[in-house]
Amino acid sequence: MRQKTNLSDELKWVARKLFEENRIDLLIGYEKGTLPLHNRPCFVSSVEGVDKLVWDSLCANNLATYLPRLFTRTHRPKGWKPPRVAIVAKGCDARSVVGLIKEKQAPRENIVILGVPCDGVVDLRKIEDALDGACPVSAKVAEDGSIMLQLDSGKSVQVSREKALFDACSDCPYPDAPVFDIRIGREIGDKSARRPFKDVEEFEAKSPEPRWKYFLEEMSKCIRCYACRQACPNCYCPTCFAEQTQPKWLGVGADLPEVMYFHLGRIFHQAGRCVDCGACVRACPMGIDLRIFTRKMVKDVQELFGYEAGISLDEPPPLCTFKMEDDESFITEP
Amino acid sequence: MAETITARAMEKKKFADFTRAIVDNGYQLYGPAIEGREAIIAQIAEQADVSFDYRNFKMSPKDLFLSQSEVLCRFCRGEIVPDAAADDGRRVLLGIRPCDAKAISLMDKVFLQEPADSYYKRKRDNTVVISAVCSSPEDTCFCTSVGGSPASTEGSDILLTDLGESYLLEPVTPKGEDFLNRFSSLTRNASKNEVREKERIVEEAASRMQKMDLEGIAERFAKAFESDLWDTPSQRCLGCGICTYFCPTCHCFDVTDETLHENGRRLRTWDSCMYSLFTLHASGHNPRPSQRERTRQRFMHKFSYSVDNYGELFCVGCGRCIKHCPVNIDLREVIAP
Amino acid sequence: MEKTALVVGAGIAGIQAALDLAEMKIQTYLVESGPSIGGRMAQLDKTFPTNDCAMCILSPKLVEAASHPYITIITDAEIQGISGEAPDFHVKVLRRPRFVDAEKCTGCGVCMTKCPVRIPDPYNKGLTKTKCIHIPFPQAVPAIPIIDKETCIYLNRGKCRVCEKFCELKAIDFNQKEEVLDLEAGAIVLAAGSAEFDATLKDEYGYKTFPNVMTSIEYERILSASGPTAGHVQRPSDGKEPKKIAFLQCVGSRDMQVGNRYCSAICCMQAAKDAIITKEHSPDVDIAIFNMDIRAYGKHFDKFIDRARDEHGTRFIRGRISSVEVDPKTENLIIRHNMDSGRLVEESFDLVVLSVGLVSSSEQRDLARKFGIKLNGDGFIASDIFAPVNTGIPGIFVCGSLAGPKDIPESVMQASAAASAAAGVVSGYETRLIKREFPPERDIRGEPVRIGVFICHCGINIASTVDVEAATEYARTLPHVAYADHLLFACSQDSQKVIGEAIKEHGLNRVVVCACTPRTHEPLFQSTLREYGLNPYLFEFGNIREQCSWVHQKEPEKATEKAKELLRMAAAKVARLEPLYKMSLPVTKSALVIGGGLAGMTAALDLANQGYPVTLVEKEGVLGGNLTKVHYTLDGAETAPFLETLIEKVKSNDRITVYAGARVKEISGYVGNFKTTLEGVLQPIEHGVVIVATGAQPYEPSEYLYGEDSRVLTQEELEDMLKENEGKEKSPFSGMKSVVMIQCVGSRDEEHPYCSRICCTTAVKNALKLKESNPDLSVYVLYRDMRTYGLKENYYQEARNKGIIFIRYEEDEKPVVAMNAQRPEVKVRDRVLNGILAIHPDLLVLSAGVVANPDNPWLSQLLKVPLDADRFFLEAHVKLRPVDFATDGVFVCGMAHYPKDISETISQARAAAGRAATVLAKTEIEAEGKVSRVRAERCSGCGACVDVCAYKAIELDPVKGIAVVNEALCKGCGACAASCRMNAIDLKGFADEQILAALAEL
Amino acid sequence: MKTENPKSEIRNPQSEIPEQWQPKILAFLCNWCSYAGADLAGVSRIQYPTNVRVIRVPCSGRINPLFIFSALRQGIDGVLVSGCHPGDCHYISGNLVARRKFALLKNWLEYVGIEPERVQFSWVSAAEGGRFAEILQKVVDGVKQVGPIQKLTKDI
Repeated sequence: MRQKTNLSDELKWVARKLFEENRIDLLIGYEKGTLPLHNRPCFVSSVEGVDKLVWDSLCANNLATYLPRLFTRTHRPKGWKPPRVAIVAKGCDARSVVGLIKEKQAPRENIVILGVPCDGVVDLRKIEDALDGACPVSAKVAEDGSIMLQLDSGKSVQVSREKALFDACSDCPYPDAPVFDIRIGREIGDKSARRPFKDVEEFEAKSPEPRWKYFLEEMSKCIRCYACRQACPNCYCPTCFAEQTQPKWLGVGADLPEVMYFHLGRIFHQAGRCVDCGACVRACPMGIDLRIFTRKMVKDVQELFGYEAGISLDEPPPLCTFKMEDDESFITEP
Repeated sequence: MAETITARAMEKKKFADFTRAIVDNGYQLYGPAIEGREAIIAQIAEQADVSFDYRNFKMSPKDLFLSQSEVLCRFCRGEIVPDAAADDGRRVLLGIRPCDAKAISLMDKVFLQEPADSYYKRKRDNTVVISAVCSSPEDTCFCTSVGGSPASTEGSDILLTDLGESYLLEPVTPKGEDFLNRFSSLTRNASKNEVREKERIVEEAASRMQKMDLEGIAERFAKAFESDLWDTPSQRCLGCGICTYFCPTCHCFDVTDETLHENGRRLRTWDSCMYSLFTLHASGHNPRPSQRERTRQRFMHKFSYSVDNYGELFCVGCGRCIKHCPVNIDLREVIAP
Repeated sequence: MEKTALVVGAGIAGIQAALDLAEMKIQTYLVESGPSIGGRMAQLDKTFPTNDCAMCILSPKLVEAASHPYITIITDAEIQGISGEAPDFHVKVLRRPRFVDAEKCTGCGVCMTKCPVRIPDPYNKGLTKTKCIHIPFPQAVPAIPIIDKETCIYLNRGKCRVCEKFCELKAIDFNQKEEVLDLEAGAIVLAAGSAEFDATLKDEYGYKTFPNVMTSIEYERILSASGPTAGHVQRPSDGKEPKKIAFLQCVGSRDMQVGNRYCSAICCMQAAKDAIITKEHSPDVDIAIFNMDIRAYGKHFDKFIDRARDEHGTRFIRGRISSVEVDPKTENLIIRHNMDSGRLVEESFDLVVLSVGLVSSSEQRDLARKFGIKLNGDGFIASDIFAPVNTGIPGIFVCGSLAGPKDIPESVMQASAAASAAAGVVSGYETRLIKREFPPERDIRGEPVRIGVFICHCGINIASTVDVEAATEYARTLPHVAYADHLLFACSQDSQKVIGEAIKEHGLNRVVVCACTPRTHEPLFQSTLREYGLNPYLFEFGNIREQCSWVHQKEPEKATEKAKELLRMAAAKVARLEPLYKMSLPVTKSALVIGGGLAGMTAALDLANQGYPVTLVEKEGVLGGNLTKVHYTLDGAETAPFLETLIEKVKSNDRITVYAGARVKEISGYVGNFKTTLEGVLQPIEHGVVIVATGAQPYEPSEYLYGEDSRVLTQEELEDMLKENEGKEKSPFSGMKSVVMIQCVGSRDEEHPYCSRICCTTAVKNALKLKESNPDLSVYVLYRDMRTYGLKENYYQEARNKGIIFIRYEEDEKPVVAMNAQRPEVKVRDRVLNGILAIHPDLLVLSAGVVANPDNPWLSQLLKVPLDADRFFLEAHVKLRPVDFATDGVFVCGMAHYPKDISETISQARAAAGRAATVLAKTEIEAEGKVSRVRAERCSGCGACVDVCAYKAIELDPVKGIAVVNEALCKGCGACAASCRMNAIDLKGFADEQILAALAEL
Repeated sequence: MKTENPKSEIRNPQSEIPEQWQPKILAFLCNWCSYAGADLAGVSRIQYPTNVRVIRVPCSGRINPLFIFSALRQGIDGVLVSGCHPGDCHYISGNLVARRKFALLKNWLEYVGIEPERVQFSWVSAAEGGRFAEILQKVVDGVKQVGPIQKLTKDI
């Protein structure tokens, strides 16, 4: 399952080719960051920048988030032309890209999706848990996928892949990009890891009060920094409902009802959009368990409307269409 | 000033009595509590088992002086109603790191200059700050580069050092000295060895941080206003505002009224220069239209305008913005010469 | 002379005709014999095949007719006589007294509560009681009571006058007399409908003798939520919920015993509908429908029957029931019927519903006589196959079931067709200008909000429960309220003056009226605002009668509290309302008709006759379409002379430009302003409407040896053969012994799960022709259901009488055709003899169905209009908008919509022309005032609004990429606003901010 | 951290439902069917509880889910949204598009522990005055059972 070829090298080769053949103006990929466990987004606009590109399990960010702003309808300088953009995309990222194309936030013809095989990215918090307070100074992904860490104490530690992976990745149904233009490496193809919605089902099975309690606890952590929203590729609204005036939907205070309103609203707005990439959870500085909530929306959309976000460019978004025979078991009868 | 004041020491086993005495004396005690892997500031009950072996608090103590969300006044049918819940309690803030204490001193420059912000001032006046010397900085820390140190005393009333068996308690301000005097039965004079041990700890901690030469950064930034220095970090920036919320010195706020039926209140809440709405005019015009201008603003404010206005860098090197940035925008890369 | 018309009968057909005429700016009198408009549709519960609520879709039409400036409704009236000729008719109309002054009465209903006389309620078929003075039904138009002359104590015995005493407005007028109106009309449309068959004439069914036998229309009332049992199915004898119900079909139809040979065309579907609705109410009920054939010949009808049978377990049992007996102990009803096996069984039912047919009544026949119009043998107005809405008298047209039984959409279609025909008669005359002059509108920009609140007592309707004075006092304490007053009847004429003067005197710029329901009274107050210089949209209603005083009669204090709160909400909303203006758009007064067959040519000609230029595009080199392949009509007449004349008329018409052999390349624009490019034609065509008349095509069989043996042919090929040998001494048919026809080839199967509607009739027609050419020929028709619906049934009977043999087969046991001794052999199970019958015909004729035009998907995308699952075009509403698309300005007719015969095609084509003319008659299209608006700065151009808009009123700006609303197309539903998570699109008049403002007051 | 914010939190939970308490119910009714159904209930003098306040909207498709969050935050104890039966929509498909939103919303609120009685959806036709009253009674009864709203509701 692990890819033997060096994917970073293959990626660099493809990127170079794209620039040399003048097929793109910009490439969004990852480069090594300043912190040991965090490869970060980078923007390459010429062949000179290609060499810094990397691809491994430390490349966690969903780069699709950057697409809408490249094609924003406001602030287009004179003579603006839509850029031609290549984007490095894991399965989830590619699904986000598809969603954005469908919602016209990026023109299909201007996007080159570089599908990378992804068997999961590393969860910083899990590694921190595993290290129990020790401070890593460098990290490397080993051949078998485990994470090798050098600590400030001089010691080195190996964290197994299972313990290091982000939760969303272990359940991921789409390790490969379902829609892509150029595939980097080989297809993983294996969706056996798919365990759809066990967590959500367990949560649903609880009685209302524990569900409410958990929601309340998680919401109490929120500082309304909106990092979840900013990190989410689907949250491209020019002005989020949370910040609108006329009318003002939300108060500005940190009151729990307002916090809850925000999350209830934001997650509802993810219906048919969320690909469960986990960007919101990764961005949240307070460690709120958002996925148990976002995944509910993913599950319901799938179960009620048979729709999975971002796997096809043709299917209409589920809330923009209907079927005569849609479920209405929820309707109150006398 | 510090050398004119005699250092005190306290055996660790007496510290529980100390915290109880603080509470018994009518103070609300805010100090370290561990939540998961992280240290947070929490209100501590008497006899709490306090230790200072965390690296730093997850969030800065800013919220205690400039609340994220604070009611300035309430009104009913347009008439202001006196707020019975106005908070006058005396507080002790225990265990913040010297960087955060220094940040408080920077905030003082903003909020206490005449005319002073009465809401801030009341809280500031009511609070005794006991900061704890930093012995294990994180790899994102760089206080020494911005004029701080693991043991800097600015903003603190008392500086505490964990010496293993005992705590060294150095009063920094008269307020701190008064405070320590009230609990003199629990302390003794510090020994020379103890003072030396503290210096050793501080030196070792400082040596673990890389020091950048930021001399003349204000001018350097002022000249770079139109340069491409801001391009790389801003391109990556998500505009989330975590950096400003976690920053101990960011202090921008917004004032809003909200009403429900006949009642209303005026709220002061944190704002962030990283948000696009921060500068959005009612007309729809936005003088900082993209993340580039907003990123630049944040850096300019901290490293250039602040020098012009207050003669200080508004960065204490706590590294929180680096640690929590979801896309690894590392401030050190931008400010490095 | 001005354009005028008169419509007789205000059922759904009459209303539709009047509305279409009025929309063409023709001053129209709508004369109705009853006290309210609405007709039989108002009594129906649901409508097939969509189970739409009848009242839900009808009542907006009633209100529209009542408020239309070009319609004058005259109820309680009958035609006395007519003189003159088109376009200058003089009609004498006798109006009976209502004893209520319509000018004074506000419909408050106090009289009804006080009247001591209870009478059987005709609306509920006498199943409930109403008062002698009564409003016919809650949604009645006009919504004022009538005194029943026969039962009124005062009118009969000279005392009582209770109603008069309690009427605060002095609206009761016992001095009203009959009066005769003399009306001028350029054209006349007869839409007087039909009557129900009197089931007592079939005394073997025991109607009116056995309590648990009722008619289908009575059962319709039972099912209705507003009916006598509030929709709970109960049987009359003991009020128990029946467990077994039998529907007996063809009661008074297809029955020479009672003199009605024809099929009533609607009863099969009505029974299936009632069965489904009943089953939805109580799934355990066992329902049996006893029928001779199931005539599900309309669009989506077969699927509906399947649903009734497969999903709801309705039993469809063949055969006519000879009699119904009663078990005197249980009042249950006993029916004997043949099981399919031929065994006679006896079954007991709790309730029997007689599916009574439609007949022409003496009143309707009388009406025809007064106009001098001929009736056919069945008592309906006789019409020509080629001129289905004509009556034989120029300028007088007919529509609906007056011209033979038909369902709602067919009636509506004919109504629009008749309107179109009538419009053609008066096309040369002037349009009467009806435009109220208003003072200039006050510019309220910059004014502080000043609200006026007016609270209505509605006599005692509101004031007896709600403390109106207290509510008025309360209103004065609310923010922005500058003036508050209470009025005895806010809707009376003098109250309008009070409101208007207050607007002036107190400088009001917003008005709240708390009274009855905005659904009926909002337009009145809006026009008052306008009359006194305020924009009519600065108005908000508080419903404190229907939704407060009437429903909380025993809780006056709480009702008052609620009224105050409703008032507060209305005031909060009104403060945020802004002046709105109806945008108007110019109309290009010409049409594009796509398709040059019978439908397209008919539509084009009708529009040209009304004075509009038409471009007719036909992809084939010649005009004529499918009609070129149909040589005879059902009555045996030749089609060729008609077709030739039609083509000639089209070609020679100055207003029609024909492009034959041409295809549409591109269509852009919207209602009133389309631009179309044809392939190979440089100059684009500008037009205001589009009519889709692209027809359909025959199914090419792949079964029954078709194409393998020359003796196997389709009906179309047979007809060619018949035509070729017409009048010849020696025809190939004379030597033949037998011909077999197989029905439903390429219809009602898996691939084509619909009925092709015309094949049964075609088979009967050609069988008769065959018999004509060789009377000794044995003709077998193998069928599943003979769907010779309506008056076509007469020809089916004729065919049977002439010895044509009809053999029914079941879907799961289709005839088998194989070559045997070098000739086709047909084997089919004969159910009467219960054995396999083998026939060796000289000809095997396949009744091949009709399939959709393969161009339809392409055209549907081009026009942004939908197709149904069978790839026929899908109209806006299957009942009431049968030729419209949801997209304004685009219409459909002919077989592009669904298979249909010549008459139906002509009706629908004229209907499409009529509907199109309602657009073209206007110089400007006035959009709704409450339409969507985009806030560009919030819009990300995601296109969700574009997707959810059923009217295609939103597009993304090609340059900016953000949503743009075409106000001309927007209907103001707000689906876009609710679907936009950016809240970048909002609905004026129901804006987010306004709704939240009202909500915040709770 | 929010250690010191003098902010309102969730309303204090009340262990017992006050005796005299009457819930506040908001009903969004579509103009063409449900509002007409409510009118018909009035014309037919069908009596139902006084708790409900109606906001008329053109179509159930107009209902932005945020309206419902706003209502709950403000302390409205129950919300009913009612439109035309599927197929009856005056605007062709407004209620069908809305139905999908409503299905998700209903599940969503329930999932985070909001009592299902608080937010309900129904179809009521113009001919169903009785049904309107019955549904309303059901909503009122349901909300009475779960008591005054606390979750999501803010006091200022």
